[in-house]
Amino acid sequence: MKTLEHEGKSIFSRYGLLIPRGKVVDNSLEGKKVAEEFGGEVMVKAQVHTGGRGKEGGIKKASTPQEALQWTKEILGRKIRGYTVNKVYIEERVNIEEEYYLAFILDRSSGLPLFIISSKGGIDIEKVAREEPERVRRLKVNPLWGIHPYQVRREALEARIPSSHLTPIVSAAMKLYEVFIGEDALLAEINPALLTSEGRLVCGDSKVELDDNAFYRHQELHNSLESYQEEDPLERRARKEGLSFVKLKGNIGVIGNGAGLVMSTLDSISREGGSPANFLDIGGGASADKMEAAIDIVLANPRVNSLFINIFGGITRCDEAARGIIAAIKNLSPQFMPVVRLGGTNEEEGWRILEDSGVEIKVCKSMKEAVIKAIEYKKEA
Amino acid sequence: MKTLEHEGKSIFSRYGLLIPRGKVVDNSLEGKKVAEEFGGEVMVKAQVHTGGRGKEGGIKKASTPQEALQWTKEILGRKIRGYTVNKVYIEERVNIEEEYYLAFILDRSSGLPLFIISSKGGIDIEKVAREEPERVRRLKVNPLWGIHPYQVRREALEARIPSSHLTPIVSAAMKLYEVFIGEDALLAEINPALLTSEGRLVCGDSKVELDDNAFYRHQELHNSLESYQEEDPLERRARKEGLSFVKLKGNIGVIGNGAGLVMSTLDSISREGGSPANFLDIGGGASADKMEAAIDIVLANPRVNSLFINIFGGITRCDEAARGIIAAIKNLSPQFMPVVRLGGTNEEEGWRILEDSGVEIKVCKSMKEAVIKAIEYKKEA
Amino acid sequence: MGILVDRETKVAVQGITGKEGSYHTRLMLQYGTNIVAGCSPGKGGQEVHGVPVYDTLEEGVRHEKAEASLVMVPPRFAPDALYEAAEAGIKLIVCITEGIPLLDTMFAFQRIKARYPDTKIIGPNSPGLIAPGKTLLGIMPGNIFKGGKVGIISRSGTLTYQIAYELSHAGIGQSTVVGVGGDPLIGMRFIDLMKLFNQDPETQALCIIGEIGGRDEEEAADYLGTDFNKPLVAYVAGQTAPPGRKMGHAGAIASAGEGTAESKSTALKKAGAVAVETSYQVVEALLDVFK
Amino acid sequence: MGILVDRETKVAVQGITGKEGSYHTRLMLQYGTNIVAGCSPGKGGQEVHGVPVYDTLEEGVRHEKAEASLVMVPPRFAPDALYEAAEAGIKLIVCITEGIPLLDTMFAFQRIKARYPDTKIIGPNSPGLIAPGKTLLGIMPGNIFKGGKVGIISRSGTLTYQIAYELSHAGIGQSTVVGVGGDPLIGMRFIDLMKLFNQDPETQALCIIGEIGGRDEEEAADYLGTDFNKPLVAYVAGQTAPPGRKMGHAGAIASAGEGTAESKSTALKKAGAVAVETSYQVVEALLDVFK
Repeated sequence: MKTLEHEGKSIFSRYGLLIPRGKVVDNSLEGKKVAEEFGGEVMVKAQVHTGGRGKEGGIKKASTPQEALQWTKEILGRKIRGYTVNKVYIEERVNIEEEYYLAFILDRSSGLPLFIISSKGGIDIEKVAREEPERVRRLKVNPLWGIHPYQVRREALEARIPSSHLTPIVSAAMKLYEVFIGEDALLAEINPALLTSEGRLVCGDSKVELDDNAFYRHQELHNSLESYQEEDPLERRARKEGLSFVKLKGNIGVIGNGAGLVMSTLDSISREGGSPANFLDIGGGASADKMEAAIDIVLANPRVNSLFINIFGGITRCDEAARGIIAAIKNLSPQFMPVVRLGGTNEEEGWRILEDSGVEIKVCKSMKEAVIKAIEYKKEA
Repeated sequence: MKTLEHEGKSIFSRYGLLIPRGKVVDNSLEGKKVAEEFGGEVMVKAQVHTGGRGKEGGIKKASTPQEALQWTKEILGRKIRGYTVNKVYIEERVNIEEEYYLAFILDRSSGLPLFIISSKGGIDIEKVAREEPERVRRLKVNPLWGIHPYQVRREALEARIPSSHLTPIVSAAMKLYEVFIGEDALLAEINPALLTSEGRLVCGDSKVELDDNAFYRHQELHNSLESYQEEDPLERRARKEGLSFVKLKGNIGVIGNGAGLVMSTLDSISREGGSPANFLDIGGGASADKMEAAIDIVLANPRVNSLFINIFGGITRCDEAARGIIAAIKNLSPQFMPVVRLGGTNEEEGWRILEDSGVEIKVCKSMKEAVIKAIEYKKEA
Repeated sequence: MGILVDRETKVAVQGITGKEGSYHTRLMLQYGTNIVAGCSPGKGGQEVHGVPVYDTLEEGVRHEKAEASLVMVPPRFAPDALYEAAEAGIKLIVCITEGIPLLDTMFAFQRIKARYPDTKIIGPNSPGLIAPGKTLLGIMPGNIFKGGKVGIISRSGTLTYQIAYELSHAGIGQSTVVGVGGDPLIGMRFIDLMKLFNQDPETQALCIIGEIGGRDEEEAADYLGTDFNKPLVAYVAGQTAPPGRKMGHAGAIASAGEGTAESKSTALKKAGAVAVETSYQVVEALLDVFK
Repeated sequence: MGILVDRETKVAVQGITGKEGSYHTRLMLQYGTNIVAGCSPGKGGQEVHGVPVYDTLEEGVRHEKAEASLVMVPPRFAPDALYEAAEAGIKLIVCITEGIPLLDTMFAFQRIKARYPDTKIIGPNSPGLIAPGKTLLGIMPGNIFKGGKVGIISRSGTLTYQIAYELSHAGIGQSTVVGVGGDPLIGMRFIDLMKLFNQDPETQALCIIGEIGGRDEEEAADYLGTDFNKPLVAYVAGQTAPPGRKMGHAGAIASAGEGTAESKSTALKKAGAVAVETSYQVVEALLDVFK
């Protein structure tokens, strides 16, 4: 789960990292009021779950409260990379001397927290790494050893940060590691990390990704985050039903059991010339209830004009799966004929049950055949 | 620094350990009021920095608010092992099924946290270890591995705690380790750890010792603790002056530089038939200011009728030390002749300065001679 | 024997009295797995399908000589189960549990590696492993597998069953099938298992079922180009997955520009693997290998 | 050479630009210590009494080949200095700093032991060590020591100087004098150093200056009873210290019934040491040894 800028900053602040004063507003008058409170010179920043806000006009400097009002008005309601701006963060401006980069990320390959530091912040770190690799340093942290100031100093100096800036950089990096560990983060990034003319290190932006699996340890925080409210409504519903659902751009609705199986179904549809409308993994069991919720969610997408259910019967046998599918389809009576492919344990009984049910279903035995049928059987738009 | 029962319990509670409801009171009317609030049946417990309160009448059961009033009145003002009771803790009673013991202590020999668990709580753990060793288990915790539920379960079962009680015991032990690490404790003990008839584990008492060196990490907590107010006033003053001072029972005031040197001075005095009034280490430097504060504190003890200053000149030379001693003695003009022994770097110049000063001082060259003189030179009481 | 396990391997089930633990213990016993002990705190002295239950795993190891363990406890108890197994002397831990916080997994792996470097862990979020006809440690449907000469290493569950089923029907049996787990951090990885399959005389060809995300397939390709000397067929699922979206389980997520199905397939092809584009081409490719 | 160090030992000072660091660097240089580098973050490129200063110790080791280091930084920076020294490859770390939180020391010791098992640490809260006439690593007053054949291991500072001074005056020189540190948790302990003195041909007798608290003296007694083969004179300070009270520094505290001066003296006597009751008897006892 990714946080918004102001949410990440509020987490940072709890760990003693310095952040500029800031307030979230949802209307321009309030934007003006906050700007007045902060002395007029502020940043006006769209709060959306995507990067590249600056390029898309989502971050503006205001020199007066009136300007803050204008920018707030202009940014609110805007769409940035598909995300509607409902909230704007008004933040006091700081005197920037240098922009650095600090982050901890959980590195899959090594299985360790990776510390990244750069003497060039404010832009995409991958770009810096490509263009000026000598200004970026990466350190795999052995969590049993911990990270200590000497390591941060060494990496900072290697990344060409002047030694006079070490003290605030070290202090911020140590606190950022505490955020990373303490909040079960997968990513905790300060970019830019602003070194002010007063010699303090202030977080110019925040990027935090939290581990959903650790939700139970941070319930209060997770519940306070705005992010859940902003997902696609179908994805939100799917999450509530315990289904794993990702909307795609095509028209063939896909349901299957097992992430790999569903992904391979999408691959096959594409390869045979079709276009999947979604990824939906119902997980183990394939009960009638879950199947019904799944079909309902898939069909709620207006682009969907074909339905492909692909179930492999392992421990849950195909005959059980077949009964679940029939019950679900009877309840929902979709407007076009679903293509169902069953394979695995008790598949023949499964086929028989589907065929004898009286429900309109195209039953397929092989995956390839099923994929081709699902592409053919789409309802005429 | 050791905490009072209610202070330790409040720390425990912050980490999610269960404690009975309780309130500190300093008068009997309030004691009654709190007892009423808790439904009448309460414990009345003296809050003093010493163990063995129960045996000394410092812990009483009250069955009515009136009884709580009486006990509060009786306990307040009482002296328990030299400590005056200024505050009493009124605590609700719980339904006790079993009394266990849980503690983490920093073990000097191994340099590791030591987990101690016993199926017999409520009495001195050393006594249990002597009399029923099979009911006490000790586990050295490797802090890089951490302590995990399986270890607590294993030790609890080995200590003969029934497996039906494992869940609350494990949970409490894990939290107690968090207290130990999180608060820089040298000792965190729950004795008795009460298993209630509802199957919960509640802390019956608390014993916490915090590391003074880690003060800077826990300033808010340390400042809130009552303990500092209850030391001997001279010891309190010494601490403020940065002197290391321990009051003893004799009459010869002792000042020296270096803990080992002062301890050996006390040893020598005892061996030669005298009785030291205190331990006082002025540390390095031996400046006139520090020396003056030291002499002032030592002489403030009315039992003192002899003063022995024992300085070894190392990096701080004896001549410097001699000048400091003279300045201090001139300012304070003690009523009896101080015995000063100087040794080490520039000792001869030091002796000359002392002897030429015009101040009444008995200057000794060897430690043995000085000790004997200090015993002889005591003012007639 | 299969790699890692055989008919005689003595298995303990951690969390045996739970719903899942008890259910799959029954299925594994039916398959022939030599389950010698289970553990469940507070349940010591009971039996589950005839398997003795202990309060601690250590007792199970002491009394029943368990060598391998299956972790089937809820996510918040799973790290403890891993630590307990490692300290008890278990040499192969198969962690079925899904949903363990990643930092818990990270710390557990690092601590166990430092203190018990010989302990092997499969998973978390693994369906387990099977040596068909010999033993099953996990939640795989045993009946669809068939003994034979193809090794399978997979990041997926159902897709592996699907492919194994098709192979069995086509007459191609499996030596050992291992689900490495769908989490971003896992114990034994493709490359670790490839080394074992490389030395396994029963395995004559290897099938890798990959997914978007991570670098396991790329590592496998590197190893394939150097030391691995058996035919390898690979399928990487998720060619159509949008970057940055998690596909079903935590590990299946491709960051912009890296960890995509295409880059993985390309790396494997370059290293000499037959990389196919759909799951049903795996059978054809393996039939080709054995032609 | 002395134990652990000799005239050639290349020393780095961590915290060389601080008041204490700079002052004692001067004194050590005067004594003849081979100080090759100092470090102090943000001060790289400066010099202190002619010693080059680096931002990181690692540079000091790389450029100047420092083998031993002295930690002279404030308590809250000291753990970092220990970690840095260990990772930089320093083999002997002498920690002068007093007042380090004990859990910081505990974690630092455990981590360094796990990762750099050959790194030796003296202290914290140690006055350092001296091989008289050869080298001095610490804050001891060099002038009072004299080269010779008695090794000294002590938990005290000034008392050690006192005793060494008396020995020097009595014509008994010292081979190496080590202050193990006054904290409850210390790196090298009596027993570790006794092993080195046992093998040191220059050392013909050993003097142990103990204190109340802990079990170091008892351990020393155990070792003395088995493998140690040189005459040993011991004085344990604090016979009159009330139990439970801290005498001056953190380590000098006897719990009720254990760690008292009496029990320690008795243990040492039983194991064959000459245990004396006052510091001034140490000289007599050693004169006896060499009679």
